Amino acid sequence: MNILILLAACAGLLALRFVPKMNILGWLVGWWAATFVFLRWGINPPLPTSIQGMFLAILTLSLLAYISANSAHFRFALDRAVAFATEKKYTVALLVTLILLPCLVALRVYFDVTEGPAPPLSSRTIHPPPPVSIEVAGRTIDLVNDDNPYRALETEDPAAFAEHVANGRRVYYENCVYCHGDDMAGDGLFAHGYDPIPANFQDATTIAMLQEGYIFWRIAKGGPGLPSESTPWLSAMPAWENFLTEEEMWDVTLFLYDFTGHRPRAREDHGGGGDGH
Amino acid sequence: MMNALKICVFTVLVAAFYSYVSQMVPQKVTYPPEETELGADMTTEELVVAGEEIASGKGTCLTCHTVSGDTGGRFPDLANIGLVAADRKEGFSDVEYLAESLYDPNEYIVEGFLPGMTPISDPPIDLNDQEILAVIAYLQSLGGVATVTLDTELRWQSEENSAAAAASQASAAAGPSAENLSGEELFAMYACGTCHSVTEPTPLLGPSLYNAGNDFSTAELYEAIMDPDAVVAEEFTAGLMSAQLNATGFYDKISSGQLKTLVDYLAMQKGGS
Amino acid sequence: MKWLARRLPAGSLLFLMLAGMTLVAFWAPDAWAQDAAGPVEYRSFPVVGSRVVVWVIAQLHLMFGAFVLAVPMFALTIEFIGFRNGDKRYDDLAHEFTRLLSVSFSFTASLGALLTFFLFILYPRLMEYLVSIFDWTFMLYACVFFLEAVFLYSYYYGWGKMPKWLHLLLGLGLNMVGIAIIFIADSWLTFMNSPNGIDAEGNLLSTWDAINNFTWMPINIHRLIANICFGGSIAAAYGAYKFLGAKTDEERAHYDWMGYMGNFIAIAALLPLPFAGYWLGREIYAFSQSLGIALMGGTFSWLFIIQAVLIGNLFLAANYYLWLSMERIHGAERYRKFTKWLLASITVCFIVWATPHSLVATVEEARAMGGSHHPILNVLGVMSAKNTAVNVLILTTYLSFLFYRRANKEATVSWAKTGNIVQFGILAAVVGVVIFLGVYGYFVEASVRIGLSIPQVGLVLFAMISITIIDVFMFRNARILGPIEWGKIPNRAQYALFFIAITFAWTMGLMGYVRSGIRQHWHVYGVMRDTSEHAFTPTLGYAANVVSVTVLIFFAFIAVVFFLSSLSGKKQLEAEGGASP
Amino acid sequence: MEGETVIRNVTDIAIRVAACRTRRAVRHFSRSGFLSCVLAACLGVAGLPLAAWAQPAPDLGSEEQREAGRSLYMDKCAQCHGDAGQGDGVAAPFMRPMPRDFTAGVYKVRTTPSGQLPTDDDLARVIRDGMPYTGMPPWPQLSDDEIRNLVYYLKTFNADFSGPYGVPDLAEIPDPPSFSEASAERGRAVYEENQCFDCHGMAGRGDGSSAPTLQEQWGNHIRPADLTKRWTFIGGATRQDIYRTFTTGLDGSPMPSYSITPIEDSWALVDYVYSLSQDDPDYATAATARYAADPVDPAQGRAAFGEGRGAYFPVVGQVIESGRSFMPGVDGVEVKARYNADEIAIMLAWHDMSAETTGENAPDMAVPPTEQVVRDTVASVWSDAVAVQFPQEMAPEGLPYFLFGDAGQPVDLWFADLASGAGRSYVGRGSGNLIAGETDPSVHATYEDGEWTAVFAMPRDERFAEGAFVPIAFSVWDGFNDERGNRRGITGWYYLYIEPSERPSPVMPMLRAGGLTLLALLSIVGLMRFRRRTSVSA
Repeated sequence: MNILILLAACAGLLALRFVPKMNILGWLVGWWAATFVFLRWGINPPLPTSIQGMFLAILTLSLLAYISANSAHFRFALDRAVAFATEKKYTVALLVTLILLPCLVALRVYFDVTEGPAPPLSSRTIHPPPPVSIEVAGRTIDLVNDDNPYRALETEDPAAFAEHVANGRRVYYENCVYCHGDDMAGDGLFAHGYDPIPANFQDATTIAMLQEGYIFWRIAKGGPGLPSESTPWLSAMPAWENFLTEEEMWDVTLFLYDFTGHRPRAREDHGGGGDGH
Repeated sequence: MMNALKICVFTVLVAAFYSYVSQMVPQKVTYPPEETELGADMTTEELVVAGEEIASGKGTCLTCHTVSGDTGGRFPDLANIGLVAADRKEGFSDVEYLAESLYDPNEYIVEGFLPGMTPISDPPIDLNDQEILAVIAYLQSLGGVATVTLDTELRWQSEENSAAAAASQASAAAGPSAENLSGEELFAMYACGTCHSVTEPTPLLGPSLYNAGNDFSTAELYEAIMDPDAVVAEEFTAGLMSAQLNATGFYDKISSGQLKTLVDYLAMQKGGS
Repeated sequence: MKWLARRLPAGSLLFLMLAGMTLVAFWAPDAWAQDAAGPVEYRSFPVVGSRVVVWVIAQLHLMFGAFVLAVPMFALTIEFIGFRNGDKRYDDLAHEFTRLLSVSFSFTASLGALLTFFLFILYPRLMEYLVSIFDWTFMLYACVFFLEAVFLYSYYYGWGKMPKWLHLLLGLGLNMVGIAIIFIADSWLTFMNSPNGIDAEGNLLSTWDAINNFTWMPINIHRLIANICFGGSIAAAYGAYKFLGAKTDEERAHYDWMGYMGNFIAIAALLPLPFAGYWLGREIYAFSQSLGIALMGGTFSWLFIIQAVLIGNLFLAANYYLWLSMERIHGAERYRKFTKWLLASITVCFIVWATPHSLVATVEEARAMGGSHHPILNVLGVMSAKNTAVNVLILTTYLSFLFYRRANKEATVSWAKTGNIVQFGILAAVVGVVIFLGVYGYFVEASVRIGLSIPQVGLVLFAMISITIIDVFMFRNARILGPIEWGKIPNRAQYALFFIAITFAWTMGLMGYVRSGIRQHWHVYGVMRDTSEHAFTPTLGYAANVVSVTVLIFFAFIAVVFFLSSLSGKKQLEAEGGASP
Repeated sequence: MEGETVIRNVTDIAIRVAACRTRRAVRHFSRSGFLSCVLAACLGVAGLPLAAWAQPAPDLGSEEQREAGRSLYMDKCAQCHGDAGQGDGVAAPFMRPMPRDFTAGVYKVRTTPSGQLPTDDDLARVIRDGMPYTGMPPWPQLSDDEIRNLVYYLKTFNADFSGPYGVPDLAEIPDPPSFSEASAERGRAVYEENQCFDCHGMAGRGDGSSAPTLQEQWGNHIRPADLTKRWTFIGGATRQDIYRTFTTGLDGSPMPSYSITPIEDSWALVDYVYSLSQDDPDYATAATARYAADPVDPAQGRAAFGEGRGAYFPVVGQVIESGRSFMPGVDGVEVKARYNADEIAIMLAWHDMSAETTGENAPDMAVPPTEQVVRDTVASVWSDAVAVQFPQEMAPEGLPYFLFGDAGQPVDLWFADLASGAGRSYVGRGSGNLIAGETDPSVHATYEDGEWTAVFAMPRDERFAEGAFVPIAFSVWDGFNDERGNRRGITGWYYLYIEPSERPSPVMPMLRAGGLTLLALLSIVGLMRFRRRTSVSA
């Protein structure tokens, strides 16, 4: 967030208050412009243009609603527009607008054409739904119902659990650290070379939102095991089933949660309905 | 009328607006995950992929073999099998060697390993010739270059086994008659001997059943077959047998009559006394 | 008997015919199964394909069904209000609402029959399986449906021709039967999403467990509320349509009022709808993480951005209508100055709700953001922020209502000032706590976060109820500043009503798609795979186009319904000697 | 220019390397000798005991602070630096340079004279800012208190911190004068005079003649800094940082401390190093292939591709499939391209410490999984090599897997073994499945001043249509690092933009857009005027 820009936008709006004979149209333009400036330059790192566009569209809708939700405002705006288009004293201004607007549009087109096209955008689904079950080393793991087999040790046998976590720590720092980073913030040594960049486990919206089965699936099957909705498969996540044993993969899952202090999403008990499933 | 027209236009515009908004979000088609199906016109590359899937799934190869490059496993590691297959056995090309070790695995045993693999063309794994070709293609690709296609002919291939459909019909037809098999035949058919020996007291992958009749009650034998993980003898891996039996479809195939015959057969094994 | 004979062809005959078709369709698969060499899994439909046909027809059936089930609910309520306070206006309004019913009911039945027909023809294997699970409920459904027809027609045609208490009782029966219908039908489709009561191979263990599956009740409740919303908005659209075509001031006044009532019902029902939606989402997550992620995190996460745009528009339009409505009330000028703050709140909430979690960004933008997530948007993109936004949105809309309610009133009670302060205090405190919980939710683990939505909802409900109670007492014997001049409202407001109706219909279409779409390549999730050529999940743009077409077809049909109703209305007016509404 | 040069504690790099082995002796020698000199000068009184007495006591923190530091250390640091601080954590074998052995008390980045211990602030700074392009990440998420506790704990590993040397002297690091081109120019002479090129190379690319033989004091090979990549400087990238680095040296590594007088010459050297480099890698997402009518002559090398820096892409280790490479020898590749009607040529340039032109290399060579993760050999059996890959077909459903494709979507691989200089082509369907392609690319590669430049030329097929964005990815093998097969440096997919030979004129689209806007405006105004007139007349 760039405080200076925010302050400048606010100051601009405040200044409008002191403009004599300020009318509703002026206010709307002022608000729109201030928001535009803030969204465009006031946020650091900058918002993607797609999001800027969406926010401005919502704002435009709101401002239109505002002006037409009051008949006096609406009539005023309409009158002004009609007056601008028809009355003699605005003829020069009207002509200037009629010339200037198409020129601006043409200029925009000029920039679009000369800037050259941008590389194709690839959008991919960040959290694709996991399959119902996966096969690891000939064993079927039911991702719907199976839990981390060692999670229960946390309460039953803390010493054994600590051993599993320690093993997970070893696995992590031997295998995962180059991409996911020493502090699991997704900023390892090689993170800058991959797109998408490695997941940030410290972020409350990654592993904290997911059950351990999901994490296990991502570890075991890696980028090549993503479903078709997550194409293109640029993910550099290896299919760890080729390197690690099942136990090691569960252990490293335990360690991820242990290190970041997150808790895996719990399997919820179902309130209504039968329990036959 | 004018009103009705205006409303019409308005409705269309609003619907179009929402359609437009929906075109603005990422457009992605999600296809169902692909099933391994062996089409008649599969290329060698597709065979490699299919074979990999069979090897880790239905074929249960990875229960015993590893593909990590580490030596010292139960069965030979397959990481470079495509490379070494060509000159492993004199007079055999790599395809021939691989085929032999799949159809007739105990014909050649890699030094340092015990015989124990079951022919994968037979029940319970029961791969048909096409699937075996896919597995060969996959094995060749490990360290080498896959060359086989579905048209590759091997001398191990059986006449009646050549078509997948025929194979499935044959097994369906064979179903009822299997009721009359003896316990020994069942033991062989379900490849129990891969992991359990009935002739020697030495354990293979699973405990020896040399003295099963004395060691276990009939009830224990039933349990050991139907729920292998209930009691696992020390030094043996839990889950291995159930995974193997599940993967080969043992529980789907065996009938209660066969089960009884098999248990009775095992209960007769009293080699220790 | 004469009136029955005259009107039977309009609705009932059609219905009987289609009921017959349903039965035929019901028994047909056996016949087909026998003549074909093996069991047929799928048949194809020319041009658009079987999936789109079933999709569109099911959606149309659903929309008409929703309308037919919802209108009796509020018709009965309005009739009851009219009965209690003796205001003829309410009774007429209720009657006018039911007038839309009879034709719609025929449409619903035809579409339902068509749907069954196509399902059995095009998806025989699936239907065979569903029949094997739900055998007797299909029969029950047919019976209940027949009962519905009996109740509906006697309720409508018996208007004013029987004692009022009996008529009200009939209306109650109609609603009961209607709810039974939707519950039975819901059990089938929720079973496909969250199968229950079966073993691993899909064999039936218990039909009751299959009915009472994870998502059955949430869907039931969600649909009931949504139906009222939808019915109200369509009724409001009817009022708007009549208003625009009205010739006299009296007509205008009447239809302005009707539009207002319809919209009031729709918005009042809209307020609890998000809560029901979250309950449903939670149950889906509880049933299976995969389904939950498909719903919220996968491709469909973008669908919920579209939904946010729809709902945001709905709230905006509803508030807009209220603000415009206040122009017909003397004394409302006093509240005009709050409009901009309400609007600001709505805009901010709208923006928060529509912020996607995974962004579309160029590689440069992604690099600048340091990943696929923006540090600021990331905070807005997750559930706790959106929950908060929805709650604040609901409170804002409630505030608009409150202003509308007291627009021409001035409290005369001695404690008016204190009352105002208390009301404001409650509101401010609740908003504050809701936002605090939203922010706090970001820092706690998922299970706690999900739990936080309950106090949020509770607080919002508490605020709305307590403020309303204070308001009612405060404005007892209030000084009236001026009359409400019904009919004095700009046409823009009527278009806002259309906008709300279309948006509702579109939202229903979209939600129908996502409910069935999250199963992806499964007919019955995890049990029966969809092996047809339509097993893939289409793009959202494609789905949106199908929804748009469905909505347009629906409104074309609705136009026919309006037209036919106005014909019969004319006749009735003539028959009753041209009584003014 | 006639600046007097003294390499203070060691005069010869070779001696320095040898001295490092017997580090304690060197350190104590240098410390006692140097310290006493300074102190004697300062106090005017000789006598070491007095000096030690006169020194303020080292700040070792409280018991709680060290304990807090210890738990933080065990949580965040022990995996690399080891539970006992000996630099032998589980991740240590995968790192070059190796994680610091805290028990040795030898630190690279210091504001204290060579051979002395670092100050607390030095330690804190490295923890907070990390060392770029080594295994040491920055830890901005730790609070100042946490970092201070860590520092207190680190100091417990070596007894010297609590002894008489625990309070080191501060090296004088003056404020830098402003940068000037002239000074940078003079710095070049200073650079040569001090034989910096011996390690860092004539062009500063870290390719000096002794570079392959350098060892840090633990005996592992260590690469000299590539002075053209300022963002990789482990001690920081400001001019003050550069000054500090060469005046205090990097203890434990072959980088000695220099004392260059007059001080203007020191700053001249700083300015020269500064002028060699850019501070931001400025990674690109697409390279542009420009049209040039004349035939491509690969032998021209870089000159054939016009002026200016090409698109620069980050290269990282292949850690995804077996044969993982944890410390690739190359960290970035520059790409330029051009095409004409029949041919397309792509130039790749990257910095390499030494050219390995003996032995052989191929993308499908097997790497034993048990091979040591980082090997330090001077005589390599593997040559340097490079490869470019493109999807074989542009499929709408997306890109092939970026590690040599997948079974569904194969890639075309253009490979150059720089020992033979011959180009080969492969069709890749996954890194385990490469078969030889039909047409081999013609390749021309040169190595000069630490930079490889390889030009690939191939017939231009329909993939490279004008205006197309062709997905492109690169692999680089550094033979010195024993890289071959899957052990290599890789990039993800980027794009090669085939810039159309004729730029489309923007005039028509501009006219169209402008005209349409004008039309819309006019019709609105016209409608308003029309209605106004009718309403007035009515």
